[in-house]
Amino acid sequence: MTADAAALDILLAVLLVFLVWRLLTLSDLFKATILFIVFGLLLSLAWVRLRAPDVALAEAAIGSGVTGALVLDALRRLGAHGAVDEARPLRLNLARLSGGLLVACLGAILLWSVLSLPAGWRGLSAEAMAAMPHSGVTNPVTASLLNFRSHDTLLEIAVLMLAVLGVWTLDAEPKPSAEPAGPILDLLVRILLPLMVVVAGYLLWAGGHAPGGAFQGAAVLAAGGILLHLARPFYLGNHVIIRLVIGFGFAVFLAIGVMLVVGGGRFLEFPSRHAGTLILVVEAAATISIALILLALFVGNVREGAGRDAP
Amino acid sequence: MAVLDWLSMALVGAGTLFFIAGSIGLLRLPDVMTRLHALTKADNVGLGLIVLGLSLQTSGPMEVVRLLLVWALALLTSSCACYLVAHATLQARRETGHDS
Amino acid sequence: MTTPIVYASAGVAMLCIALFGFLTARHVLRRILALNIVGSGVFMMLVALAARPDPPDPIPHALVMTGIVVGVCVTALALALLRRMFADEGSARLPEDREFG
Amino acid sequence: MTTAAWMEALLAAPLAGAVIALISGRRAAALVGVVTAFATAAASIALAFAVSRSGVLRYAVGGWGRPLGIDLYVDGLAAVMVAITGVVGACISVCAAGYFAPKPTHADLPSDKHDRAWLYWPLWLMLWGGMNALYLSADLFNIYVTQELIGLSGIGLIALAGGSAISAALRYLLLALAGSLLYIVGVELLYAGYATLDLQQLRDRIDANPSTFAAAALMTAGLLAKSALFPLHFWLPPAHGHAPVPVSAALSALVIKTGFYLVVRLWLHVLPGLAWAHLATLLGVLGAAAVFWGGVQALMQERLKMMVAYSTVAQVGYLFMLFPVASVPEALPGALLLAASHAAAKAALFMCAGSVLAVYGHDRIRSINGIGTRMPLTAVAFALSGISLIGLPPSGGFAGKWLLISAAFAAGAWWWAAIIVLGGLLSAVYLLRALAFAFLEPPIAGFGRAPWGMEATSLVLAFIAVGLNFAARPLSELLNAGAG
Repeated sequence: MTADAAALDILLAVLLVFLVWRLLTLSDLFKATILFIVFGLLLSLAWVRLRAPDVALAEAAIGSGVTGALVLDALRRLGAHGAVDEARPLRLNLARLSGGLLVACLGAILLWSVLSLPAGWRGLSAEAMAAMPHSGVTNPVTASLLNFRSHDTLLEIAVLMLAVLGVWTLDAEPKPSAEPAGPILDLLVRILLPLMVVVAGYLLWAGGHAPGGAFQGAAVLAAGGILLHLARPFYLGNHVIIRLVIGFGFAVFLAIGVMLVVGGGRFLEFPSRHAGTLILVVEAAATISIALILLALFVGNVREGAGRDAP
Repeated sequence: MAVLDWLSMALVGAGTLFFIAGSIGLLRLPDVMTRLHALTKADNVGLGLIVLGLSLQTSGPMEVVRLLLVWALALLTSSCACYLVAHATLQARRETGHDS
Repeated sequence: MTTPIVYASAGVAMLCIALFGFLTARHVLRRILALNIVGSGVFMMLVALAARPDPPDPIPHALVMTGIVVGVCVTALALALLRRMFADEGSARLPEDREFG
Repeated sequence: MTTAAWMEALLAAPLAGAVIALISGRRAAALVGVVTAFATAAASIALAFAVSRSGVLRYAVGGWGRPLGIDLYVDGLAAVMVAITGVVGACISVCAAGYFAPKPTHADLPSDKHDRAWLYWPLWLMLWGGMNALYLSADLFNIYVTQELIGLSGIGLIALAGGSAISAALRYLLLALAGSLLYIVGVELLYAGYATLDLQQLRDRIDANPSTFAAAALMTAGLLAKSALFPLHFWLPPAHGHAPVPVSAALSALVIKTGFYLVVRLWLHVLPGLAWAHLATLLGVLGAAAVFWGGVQALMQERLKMMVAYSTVAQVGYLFMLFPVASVPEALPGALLLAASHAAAKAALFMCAGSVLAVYGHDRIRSINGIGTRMPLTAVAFALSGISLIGLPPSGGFAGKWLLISAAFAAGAWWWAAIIVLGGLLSAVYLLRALAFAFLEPPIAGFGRAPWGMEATSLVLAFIAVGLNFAARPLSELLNAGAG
């Protein structure tokens, strides 16, 4: 590796750690949140440097993008009073010292384990590469997510559904007083939204052979929805159509898994010949569901006319 | 070829300067509206210069088209975001009577 | 070979600072941010691990992507609960953290 | 059907039920939920029989097999946990069908919540599916995902109660998330060390180095937080005390056991090669502290539901006293029997508290006069499950404690036995205190009608808790069928 690349790595690493320290010590939570979003974007740069472009896309779209939007929206709803944090975080006192020592010990052990790892560490890359021809796709990360470890991904989509169900169990929130934005934004949205749908479709399709996939595509789609929501606020509620779309991806995934059992195979055992098609079907269904789920998480449990005023 | 290299280096360098100016503006300017100026104007021009500089280094016209697409998309999204931020600020001003 | 070590060490540092931040912070929003960063630290260690062999080991990438998505879900639910608690009780801290500054 | 088929059913049925309940919405969710519950419970019992007949089974989901893919693995231990979940889960579902009915009948569930009450069913079935997936998983990271599934559905369920349950849910969420992250750090260290996530392969490859110790310690710490072992129990009483009754029952009876199960799995099956005697003693000491702290706190509670919740803190302590004596063969069946009878008895007690709430409109221990004559079924259920929790014969609690005590003597450590006996006395004091108000004081007039579904279910569960007295031998046989 060249020296300037090493310099870039070290600079990025130091910057990331510095951002973490700053955002945890700033007393203004709004600034801390902005730093958190910047942190997420720089993190995707780090993933690229670590040759993990799929993770970089997921981080930029979901980790920093959707999470950042969610945190900012929460801050807005808490209002100026709620965003004040008079505590002095990270300030050391006697009670915190023991926790600090414990964390320092943990850090030392983790650092030791990082440094003591043998140089020829291989992990499961050889096994994964050997299995790739039977996986139905050519992108190893997609193969891992939707074939080798499809059980994880099935449960992960269930976790996404659960988050929405959890939000629905809460009392409806007061309706934020957002007036629809003007004609310029409408025009921009009208251009951007179809583009975002195209990009989401491309990411979904590309996932089979290049960085991309259902989660990244869904995040872009959800971002389009959030944009629309910002331009013209709407409320989702939990009507049957919304519930159907939210459950659709999981239902398709689970049904395919069970169908394979009925057909004489094992649970989620995609036959080598049809694996590519099945993965694409699962991903397409999941993309639609995940996009609506992320949008529902952002919109929250606000119902027209049902909002209760905060005290 | 060397002239092209120098030219693209100069363009990318100029673009980077715009980014730096924009970032400084974001940090130093007093309120949301002026910061928006710094951010969107500088970033759009900066990105445009970088795209120009990079397109001198491409191997075919398709790559130039792609780079220009990136720039066009960034222009669209940043104007969209700028409009949203400005709108929210105006609304907050109307509600609370002062800039947040 | 140094790139993974640099980032893995940064991951450890991020994890430790954020874990300490989680233990000391009182505002629930900051605690949520801190836990998100702890997660990023762990994920960074995992992805740095995956970058050691060539081609990179895809399994940790898959784990991290699962972790990122699960993290968003938990964050979203936590924020919704926080907003509800703030609307009901007028404080963004857990009841036991409300007495002192 | 074969063991593999029952495993597939146990994974797919609750998850499918959950998504169908979600889509079908308010009208049919309860019906879907109860049908799924009985199907899943039947499959759980069938799995236990299948395992006792044909032994352990490893099942490669997706056909890839470890280390690349995810394996399921069922042995006696997993089958026992799934069976406990199945039986108690079915009873909780019956109770919930009445509790979350469209008509507002319960004081602790405000009437404006009733248009959302159906959300209980998808959440509860997901929780159940998550627990099954956790018990049957042989993959460290898959276990993390199942834990998140359990955690998120549990939080949604607690939040159904609204009000002060919201901050309890938030505290639980932050703690569960922190616990999960510690667990993931451990997983990362183990993957770095051994390039596998499979429990069996880890067991074969493990060697004692600092990084493995750190991984084990981190994972254990995360799991202890989730299983509410003293001093990490602080989140439990508010969360379990404020949740709706069927949710409290499910969380206290079943969800707490997932953390305990994983600690057992980790230390007894994956890492027996490590020298961990000191850690085992530490776990035992924390367990003993939990027994006393939980008992004293339960004694000081004013509300019945909070008392029952603090009793869970104490009962978790008994389970962890398994570890110092784990080398004795009776210890594990003893702890599992204790876990099973606690699951049944604790679910029954929460339902008793729920019945009292429904009839009296409150659950203040001092003012529940005359339950004995007003609600005889509930009073009997309360007394029977109390017998099991105290550990009086004949009951599952007695049989379990008996096995643990004899294991303690066999290990030459009589003091653990003494703590178990003293803890039983303590629980006798707080349970009898509540019963005294229920039986001795004259009945007062007025108030509502007893929900018969909840009363009947609590009685069934209490009889199960007592009947587990005779389960020691089949349990040991099932565990041995799994010892492959």
